[in-house]
This record gives sequence, structure tokens and C-alpha cells, in this order.
Amino acid sequence: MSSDVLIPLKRIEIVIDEEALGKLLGLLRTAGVRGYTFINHAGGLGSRGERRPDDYGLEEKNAVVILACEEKQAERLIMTLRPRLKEFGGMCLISDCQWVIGPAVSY
Amino acid sequence: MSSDVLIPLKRIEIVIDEEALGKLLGLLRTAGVRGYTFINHAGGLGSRGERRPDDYGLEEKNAVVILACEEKQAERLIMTLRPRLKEFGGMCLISDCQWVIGPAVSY
Amino acid sequence: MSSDVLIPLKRIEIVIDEEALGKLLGLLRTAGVRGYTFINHAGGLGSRGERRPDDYGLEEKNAVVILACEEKQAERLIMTLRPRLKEFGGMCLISDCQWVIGPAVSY
Amino acid sequence: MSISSLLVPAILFFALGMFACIVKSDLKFPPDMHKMVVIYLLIGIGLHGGKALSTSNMADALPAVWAALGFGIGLPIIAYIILRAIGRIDPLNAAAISAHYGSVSAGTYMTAVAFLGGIGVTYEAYPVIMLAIMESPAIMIGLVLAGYSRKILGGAQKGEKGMMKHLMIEAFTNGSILLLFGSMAIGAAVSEPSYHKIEPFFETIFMGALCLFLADMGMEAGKRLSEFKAVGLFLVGFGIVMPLIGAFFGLVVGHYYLQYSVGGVTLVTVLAASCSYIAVPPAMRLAVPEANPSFYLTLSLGCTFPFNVVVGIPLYYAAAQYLAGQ
Amino acid sequence: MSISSLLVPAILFFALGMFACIVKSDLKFPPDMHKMVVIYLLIGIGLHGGKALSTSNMADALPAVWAALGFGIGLPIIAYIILRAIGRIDPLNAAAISAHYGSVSAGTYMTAVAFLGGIGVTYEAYPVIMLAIMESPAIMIGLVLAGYSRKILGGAQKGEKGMMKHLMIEAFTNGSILLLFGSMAIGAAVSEPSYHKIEPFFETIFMGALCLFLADMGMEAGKRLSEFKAVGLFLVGFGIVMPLIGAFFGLVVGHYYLQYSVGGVTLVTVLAASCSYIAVPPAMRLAVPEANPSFYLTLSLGCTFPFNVVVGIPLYYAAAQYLAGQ
Amino acid sequence: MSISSLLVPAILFFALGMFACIVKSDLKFPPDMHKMVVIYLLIGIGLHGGKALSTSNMADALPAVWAALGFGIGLPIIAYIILRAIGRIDPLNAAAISAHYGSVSAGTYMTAVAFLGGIGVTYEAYPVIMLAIMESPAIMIGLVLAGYSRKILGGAQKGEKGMMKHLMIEAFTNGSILLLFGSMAIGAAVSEPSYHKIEPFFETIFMGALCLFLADMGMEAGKRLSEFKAVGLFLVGFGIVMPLIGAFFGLVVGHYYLQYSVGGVTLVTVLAASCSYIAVPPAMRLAVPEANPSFYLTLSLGCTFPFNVVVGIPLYYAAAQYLAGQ
Ligand SMILES: Nc1ncnc2c1ncn2[C@@H]1O[C@H](COP(=O)(O)O)[C@@H](O)[C@H]1O
Ligand SMILES: Nc1ncnc2c1ncn2[C@@H]1O[C@H](COP(=O)(O)O)[C@@H](O)[C@H]1O
Ligand SMILES: Nc1ncnc2c1ncn2[C@@H]1O[C@H](COP(=O)(O)O)[C@@H](O)[C@H]1O
Ligand code: NA
Ligand code: NA
Ligand code: NA
Repeated sequence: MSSDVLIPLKRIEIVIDEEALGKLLGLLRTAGVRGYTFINHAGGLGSRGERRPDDYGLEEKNAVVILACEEKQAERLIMTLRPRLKEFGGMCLISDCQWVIGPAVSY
Repeated sequence: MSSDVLIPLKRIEIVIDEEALGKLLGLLRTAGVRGYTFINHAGGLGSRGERRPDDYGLEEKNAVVILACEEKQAERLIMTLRPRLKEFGGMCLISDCQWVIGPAVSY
Repeated sequence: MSSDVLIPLKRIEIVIDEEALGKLLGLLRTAGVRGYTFINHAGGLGSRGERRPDDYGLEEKNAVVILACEEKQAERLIMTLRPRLKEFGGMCLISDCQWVIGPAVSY
Repeated sequence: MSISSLLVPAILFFALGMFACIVKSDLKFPPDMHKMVVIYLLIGIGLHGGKALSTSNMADALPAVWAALGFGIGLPIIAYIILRAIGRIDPLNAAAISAHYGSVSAGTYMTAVAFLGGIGVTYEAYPVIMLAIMESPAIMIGLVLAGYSRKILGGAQKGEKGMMKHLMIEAFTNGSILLLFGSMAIGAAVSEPSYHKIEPFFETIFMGALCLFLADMGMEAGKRLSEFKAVGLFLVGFGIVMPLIGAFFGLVVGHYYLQYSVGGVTLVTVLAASCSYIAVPPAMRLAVPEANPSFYLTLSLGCTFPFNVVVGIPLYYAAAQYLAGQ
Repeated sequence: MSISSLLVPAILFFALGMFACIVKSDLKFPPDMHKMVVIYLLIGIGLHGGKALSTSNMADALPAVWAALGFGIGLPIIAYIILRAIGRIDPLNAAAISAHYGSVSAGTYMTAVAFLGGIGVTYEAYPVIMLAIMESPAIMIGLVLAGYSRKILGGAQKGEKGMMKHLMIEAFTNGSILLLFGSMAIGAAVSEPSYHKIEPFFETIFMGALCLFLADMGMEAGKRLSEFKAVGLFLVGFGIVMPLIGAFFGLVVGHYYLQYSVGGVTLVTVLAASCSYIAVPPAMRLAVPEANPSFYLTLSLGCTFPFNVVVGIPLYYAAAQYLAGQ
Repeated sequence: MSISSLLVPAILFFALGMFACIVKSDLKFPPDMHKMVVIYLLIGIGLHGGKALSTSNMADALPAVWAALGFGIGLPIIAYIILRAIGRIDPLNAAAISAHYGSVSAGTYMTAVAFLGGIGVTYEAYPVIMLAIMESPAIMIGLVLAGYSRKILGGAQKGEKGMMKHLMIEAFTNGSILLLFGSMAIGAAVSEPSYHKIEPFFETIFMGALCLFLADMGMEAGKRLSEFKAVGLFLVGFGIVMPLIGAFFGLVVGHYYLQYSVGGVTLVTVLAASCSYIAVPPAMRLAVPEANPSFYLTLSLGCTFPFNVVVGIPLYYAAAQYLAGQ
């Protein structure tokens, strides 16, 4: 498809403890991010063992954050995020994607 | 891995207002899409500001739709979707992926 | 970005019936996977028709599993999963991604 | 029976829910609230039934069991024949739909109980046993009809035996059925003073909670109205005629065979006329994946349930009165 | 009125919720629980109101309707002028905030009912009509004010007509309003014995359930406290002064025009003083997307609601007593 | 005490839930429903306790406070010694498990209240204070034991001080504890007529709502049965023996030191014998991340809770009767 339909961007996918979501989103906003999507109530396995959102007695929830942004922005973001990752728990993945140009610009 | 295990496809990821999900899925079905996955109750930030699914007094929810399909189908889909994006709100990303061939074909 | 910040991995995305999630995660753990994330309560369309998580009278839910791992591990995983896909229902996608090196290693 | 007897709050709340849906209101009850209310109502009806049964003669309950089995087996076969012969519905959809009509709707039953309570009519303890029993046999018959249909269609008889066993187990471990049977057992087992401790929760406030349930059911029924066109005129008509056929058998069995009072006959008739939307849909989805769920759900939730709640219950009561010569 | 009259359980639970939030407790009620309790309370207040109205003279209700419309139109205009002239708030935020003050808070109304009940004061049946009516007109006025603001700003008048019609429909099909009106109609329609069947659920346990609601509202209000700094001193002050202005009009209208008893005047005053957080916020988000939701939500949930619940209600009651010369 | 006294509805519903799980029924209560019921029950027990305390002599409450602290500190140490010396459980898991046994289970306490109510036995007002107090000290002791364990293991003493302060704050701002203390304060503060307004909700229907809670707990306990194999025979045995050891101290303290009636001694014994599954598990997950949560959750939910509910409560009551020489 032609470049007036698609723009190449980076797709960042972060999984963190749900309690830390507020802090992470604040961080993203101060970093000048113009768009993100988050999904709460996720579960998972990681270096700290299993986290189950529906476990009785020990409810541990993750949040998944998806973010499309320009490569430069992505690099800056990762440098900001890396030192905080331990506090937030979780992981951060990056991949290539293409943004379908629409009426609104929020990347 | 050999090509009898994996098929290259396009992965489309759409984020829209949850209320518009029904319309979008209808559109996808009439466009001949054979498979999609959706997750409700997501939140986000975009050109219209923050949307928080658990905010008291102002609950605004997004839906995330994930779709694997052939490149041609993807191109057609995007052309159908683009003019409607404003009405739905949200964003649309495309990336490459590979489908693990299984017993059922739904792409 | 330099390779001491990012590690290239495979991103596996699986959509299955929510009831089968426990079995799938058990399979992943016995296959030696060190990290995964899952989201419950998803809906979708596939070879078995629509599955709606909020439908009254017929609630059918999917689970989305996201997994970052090394290419070798991914290949082994897919070979383990393929024969079971029918039982679980659903689909499995693979794509490239990069893992942002953090304090914990769980891929 | 005056018009005011129809103004049972529960039924008015059903109408309010349906109205909200028709005027496209954004009124929505949380799905978990509906599940909670259903759990509560099933336990309440079970406890009450168990308590009533504990003071009844259990030998007298046997005819009710036979009647329940008779309905569960007979009504789906009648429904299947009508759907195939008159409606020319394809065999597998016919099988899936039929199964629903051999089963019952606890919501309709509870509305009937509220209706009778509202006009001060008493009833026997046995119909609640029928309610608990009838959910399961219809599922089996549905599977048999589906097997028969596949034979007609020349399809493979893939593992019907295994499926039958699987569904039998599912039918008896189904959450709603288990809750109903379990609460009946508890209601029958506990002592009078113990029962009094839980009575305020499970009996005194029951009728109010039923209003919440019916308001939500009204919205669910309203949502299904939009699918009437896709389902087709014949099936929509079937969703109204079939409960009447069931009601006919219910009246006859209740009055002549079981020889219950007017209230009891009304309840038996409601059981025969009603149509499942709890245990049967998921069972048919599993057993007859070829059938279109939108058909049976629309019939059950969009046609038969509203018809029974609004028109059926007073009609069946009037018929029971007529039979009793009152 | 002694200090002990302030120790209404509902208000104490509000304080407990706020305290939990301030000490950063992890106490959290499930969001669906809050929705359930709200649905239940709205139906309860509607049924009760409808029942009371069915035995009242409906002609006497007309002045209440006029008063409700007057508040709904007048108060937002006053609020807008204050916000623009004194606070120099930008026009669109001023419009969105104003609309909230022409509307009402059912939660504040119910707390007032609990307060009056706790000290044994009776009241007229009509204020509940005002509660049901007042949610909508303020939304329209909000839209008019926003249109006027856009004209000042020289912006395009993009489809205001269509929006007006859309919002009118939304206002009347809004779930909460529909539930309230519907329950009032049902409460008025059902017979005495029918009503008694659902009374234990919707009346007897009502005051207890209200405690759960207010505990949760306390937590919501507490959460908003942290946004006071972003909202600014002027607006926080406005969130306390505006209900007093509304209360002034409420007292005057309630006492001199409607000529209600002390209890009735208190309720009318509470309606005028309270501020919506149910129907108006989503309507303003749609109609005035340029306005910052954090402003109106913080004012409504973080300032005006707590002020009315803790300080306002007893104050308005004292003023109503004073006016009545007691 | 006849067998029929065991047929308390709440306990039968627990058995029903467990049965549903064992026969692999798809019965499932919405998680939010469970949270709602727990919130409701905690408030109910708190209000009731606060009301009772307001008419009691607060000086007499002091021994109960000492007893609570004694249990909270002493029982985890005993548990730790047993786990280490006899079971050879690794130190950190031993520390995490021990903490649970110094704490309490509000669900077990409420079941005991239902049991005593069912057989018409009265009890003192003070045990509810112990219930509210005991959740916290055990968490501190758990942290101390974990620190001691880490010293044995030669691990780094990473920021134990900070963690202690953090956990102290968490323990006192924990939602359930705050709700319990807050409701006790409200129950003590409100006037008699105010209390009567909320009594139908928080007292009259309490015992019925407890049934829903216990049915769900039965399912949770049932789920944990499958983990018995992974947890090992010793620990499963410990989950039954440890409550008996706690009960021994509870009986002695309740009878000789506190000198309560049979009902009061039973409640004190239940508190000592029971084991937390609300505040302690998340605290231990944070404080002792090296411990396996499946161990302490299985012991608490899968062994000790069911044992106490089904066997323990009547046993402790019988023992209390024996001590009292009845
Ligand atoms: N390799 C992985 N793939 C997908 N998700 C992961 C992976 N590793 C960690 N996670 C997610 O990140 C969460 C926190 O990880 P951790 O902080 O390492 O315990 C886990 O609960 C998972 O949801
Ligand atoms: N750059 C982005 N990355 C991820 N999600 C986005 C992005 N931009 C917008 N969104 C999502 O799309 C929703 C609607 O966007 P908008 O219509 O621009 O307000 C937002 O609430 C986000 O969930
Ligand atoms: N092409 C596709 N793209 C995205 N999701 C799919 C696709 N095909 C199937 N799925 C998901 O997998 C689930 C099960 O598929 P199936 O077993 O084929 O019915 C569906 O309900 C969808 O959520
Ligand atoms: Na039937
Ligand atoms: Na107002
Ligand atoms: Na203990």
C-alpha cells in the first residue's frame, strides 16, 4: 500500500503490575506520548512466579499497555522506562507496525 | 520453519469505542473476514483525551480487535475501514505475522 | 538501538477457549516457558462461528495468551502445540519482536 | 380475575425492561448482577420447595416425577415433528430447538409463583420437583433427535455414545440444576428454627429480588426482538404456538393425571409451556454445533419467555380455573 | 437538632469511605456492586415515591414540576455567569460545569431522606417528581450555553440542532431516569397487597443498602481530593458556594411558593443545592468535548457531594426550620 | 448437642459448594458477588459487635485485647517451631505459613456465630474485638520469622526495617480490617432508632447471606483439594493439627483467663484455631516472596477452613461445654 495510507511506526507492548499502571501512564504522558491503550485484569507468569487475576485469597493482576509511536519517541521512551522496569515488574516488547492514516493523529 | 507449518499473514489491530464494536464487527463480517478476536473494557489515550473504563461518573471503554488475514484481504479491509475510522474513534495498526497451520482455517 | 538494550525474540499470540486456558498454560510450563501473559474474557469469530463473552444464555469466552521467547523455544513450542490446537480451539500467530532488557529475565 | 391482578410488580418490571430496550435506553444491569440474582432465586425457590416437600408425602411425589419425564421426552418429539413437517426447518436446527421445549424456564416458574401469590392462590409442593427434574431429559432427547437427523442427512455418526455420556454428566452437574437440587435438600434437612434464621433473606425479600431479575430479562428479550427478521415468521410463530401446545398437555396432565388444585395445575402448565434458556443452550451448542444458536436463543428468550410471562401465565391460570369448574 | 442527629449511619459510612481513601487503604468495592446498589436504590426511591404519589392529589404536583423546570433552567445560568464573570473560567468549561448544577444528585436526595427519617421528620410526596424531572432540562441548558460560548469564541456552529435532538432523546432514554420514572409508575400502579410483597426488599432493607452506596461514594469523593490542586482554588470554592446559592433558591421556592412542610422544604433545598454526577457528565462529554471532564467531575464528586452530605443537609434542615418559625 | 444441630444451613451450603466442586460441576459464583458478600458480612459483624460493645464495660474488654495479642504472637511461633523441627519445612515457607495461624478467619468466626445462634447459645461482646485485632500482629511476627530465617540461610537482610514499616501501615489500612473497625465504631456511635433503620439489612438477612458466602467458600476449598498432593502429607496434616493446638490455647485462655460463658469460650477458641486467608496471604507474598503461595493458600483454604467449619466448631463447642461442666 502507498505511503499516504500507512506510516511505519514502532509498537511497544508493556506488561506490568496493575497497581503500577497509574504511575506508568503518568510517565508516558510526561514523556509526551500522544496515545496508548491499556487492558486491565490480565494474568501471567514471569520471574516472580505466577500472577492470577481471579485467584481467591491472592489476587494479582497485570495490565497490558499497547503503544504506537515514532521510532525516535520509542527510543527515548525505552531509555526512560528501563530504570523503572524493576519497580513496575513485567516486560517490554518492541516491534514494527504500520499506522493506518485516519482522521485523527495520536502517535 | 517450513512453509507447511507457517503461513505469512497480516495482523490488524484496531482500537475503537466499545459502543461501536458491534458496527465494526458487522462491517468485518460483511467484508468477508473469517476470523477475529476482540477484548472489551480497555482504556486509553488518544486525540479525544483519556478514556477510562473504571472511572466513576464517566465510564468510557475501548475495544481492541485483533485480526489475522491475507495481505489482499487486509488491503481491502483498510480501504473499507478508513472512511469509517472517525465515527468509530480509535486507531488501526498493521504488522506482519505468521499463522501456525492448525486443524481449522479461519483467516 | 544497540544490542545491549534489545534482544530479538519471537512473539507468540494464541487465542483459545477460556476453559482450555489452564491446560494450555500447564503445557507451556512443562515445555519450559519462563514467561507468558494472558487476558481472559475475550470474544471472537472463527471456524466454529461467533463466540460472545457477554451473550445471555450462551456465554462463550476466549483467552488471549501472549508469549515472548527465543526462536528455538518458539519452534519447539509450536511443534508441541500444533497437535493440541483442535482440542483447544483457536489460533496461533508468530511474529518478530525485541525484548527490552530489564532487571529480570523471563523469556 | 380482574385486570389489576395482571399488575404484578414482577411482570411490570419485565415490561419496563422491554420498554427500555425498545426505546434504545442505555439502561444496562451488570451481567454479574444478573448471575447473582439468578443464584439467589434458584436457592430461594429450592429452599422453599424443599421445606414444603419435607412436610409432604414423598410417595405422592412420584406421579410428578413421571409427568416431568413425560414432558421432557414427549414435548421435544412433538416440537421436532412440527418444525420438520410444517416448517421444513433443517433437521439439525429442528433438533436443537426442540430440546429447549422439553425443558423448563425457572424464571417463568418463579413469575407464575409471584402471580399466584399476588392473587392469593395456593399450590402443591410437587411442581418444584418437576422444575428440578425437567432440565435434563430434554437434553438427551435433543441429542437423540440430532443423531437421527444426522442419519437422515447421511452424515457420520461421530462418537454419539461418548457425547451422550458426556452430556448426561453435564446435565447432572450443571450448576443451576445442582443448586436447585442442593437447596431443596437443605430446605428439607434443616430444622424449623434454623430455617427461620435464613427465611428473611431467602423468602421475605424474594419477590422484590425477582423484580430485578425480570427487569433484566425484559431487556434480554427486547434485544432479541431485532433478530425476529433473521429467524423468520414461521419460527417466531412457533415460539408462540409451541408453548400453547405444551400448555395443553400441562393442563390435561395437571388436572386429570396429577389432580392438583388450580394453583398446582397452573404451575404444571407453566412448566410444560416454558422453554429453557439456561442449561439447554450450552448443551445444544456442544452437541449440535451445526445448529444456529441465534435461532434457539431468539425463540426461547425473545418469543416464548415474554409470551409466557405476559400472556401465558394468566391464560393458563384461567384455563386451570375453567377445568376445575370454578 | 442535637449532634447525635448527625450520626446517621449512612453519613458515617460516607465518612468511613472517605477516611479509607485518605489513609490510602486498599479498601475497594467492586464497580459492579456500586452499579447494582444504585439500580436498587433508584428503583426503591421510585417505587416509594410512586406509591406516595398515587394517594396524593396530582393537581397539587404541578407547582413542583414548575419549580423543577425553574431550577433546571435558572441555576445553570446563574452558575455560568459566576464562573465567567468572577472566575474567568473559559466559556466551554463554564458551560459544562454549569449544566451539572441545574441537575440533581439522587444520592444526596436519598441521604436527605435518611437524615429526615433518622430524626422522624415527614415530608411531601412531590419532591421525588422533581428528582425525576430535574436531570434532563439542565443538559439542554448546558448545550445552549455551550453554543453561546462557541459563538463568543467565534467557532463553527457544527450541527448544534442535531446535537440538541440527540441529547433530548438521550436525556429521556437515560437508564437512571427511565428506571426512576418506570419505578414511580409501577409503584403507583400496583395494588396494596402486591406492593406489600415487594416492600421487604425495596423498603425495609433500603436504609442499610444506602450505607453501602455512601461508603463507596465516600471513596470516590476521597479519590477526587487529590485533583483539587489541578482544578484550582476558585473552582473548589465554587463547588461549595454554588450549592449554597442553589439552597437559597430552594428554601425560598420550597417555603414561599410550594409551601411545603419543614421536611419537604429540606428536600426541595437539597435538590436545588445538589449537582449531577450520573446523567450530566456523559452528556457534557458528548456535547462539549472541549471541556475538561476532570473539572466537572471533581467539583461534583469531590466538592459538592461531600459538602451537601456532611454539612449541607443538616444546614438546609436548620434553615427550613428557621423559615417555618419552629 | 444432637446431630440436627450440625444441620446449620450455612454449613450445609458449605458442603454443597464443596460437593459441586468435587463432582466437577460448572457451578461458579461471580467473583464480584463473593467480594460483595464479604464486604456486607464484615460490615454486618462489625455493626453488631459495635452495638453490643457500646452497652458493655470497655474496661472488661482489655483482657480480650491481651488475649488477642498473645494469640497473634504466640501461635505463629509455635507453628514455626513445629514446621521446622518436625516437618523440616524450609525456613521461609515455614515463616509464611506460620503467620497465617496467628491470624484469624472472619468466615469461620461468622459460621461459629451462626452455629451458636442455631442452637440458641449466647456469647460475650468481646470476641469481635479480638477478631478485629488479630489480623495484624501475626503479619509482623511473620516478617520477624522471615528475617530470622534469612539470617539462618545467610541471605542479605535487605531493608527489613522499611518492609516492617510498610507492612505495619498495610496491616492497619487493610480494607477488611478498616471495614471491620469502622463498622464497629459506627455500630457503637449511632443511636438506637438510627440502628433500627439499618438493622433489617445488616442483621435480619445476615444469616441468609452467610449461606451464599459459605457455598462459595466450599467451592474455593474444593478447588484446593487437588493441590494436596503437591503440598504433601505433612503439611496437610499440619493444617488439621495446628487448629487443634490453637483451639487448646483458645479453650484455656477463654475459660480460665477470660472466664467467658460457653458461647464466648467457643468463639475465642474458634479465633485461636482459625487461620487467615484475607489479609495475611497478600502480606506474606510481599514480605516473603521466596515462599510458595500455593502452600499457605492450600493449607488455609483447603485444610484448616473446611476442618474448622465442619468438624472444629461443634468440637470446640463441646469442649467449652465440658470445661464449663455442663
Ligand atoms: N516472556 C514473557 N512473555 C510474556 N509475558 C511475560 C513474559 N515475562 C513476563 N511476562 C509478564 O510480565 C509479568 C510480570 O513479570 P515478572 O515481573 O518477571 O514476574 C508476568 O506476570 C507476565 O504477565
Ligand atoms: N498511538 C496510540 N497507541 C495506542 N493506542 C492508541 C493510540 N492512539 C489512540 N489509541 C487508542 O485509541 C483510542 C481512541 O483514540 P482517539 O479516537 O484518537 O481518542 C484511545 O483511547 C486509545 O485507546
Ligand atoms: N483470523 C483470525 N484472526 C483473529 N482471531 C481469530 C482468527 N481466527 C480465529 N480467531 C480466534 O480464535 C477463536 C476460536 O476459533 P475457532 O476455533 O476457529 O472457532 C475465535 O473465536 C477467535 O477469537
Ligand atoms: Na417445557
Ligand atoms: Na441542583
Ligand atoms: Na488463629
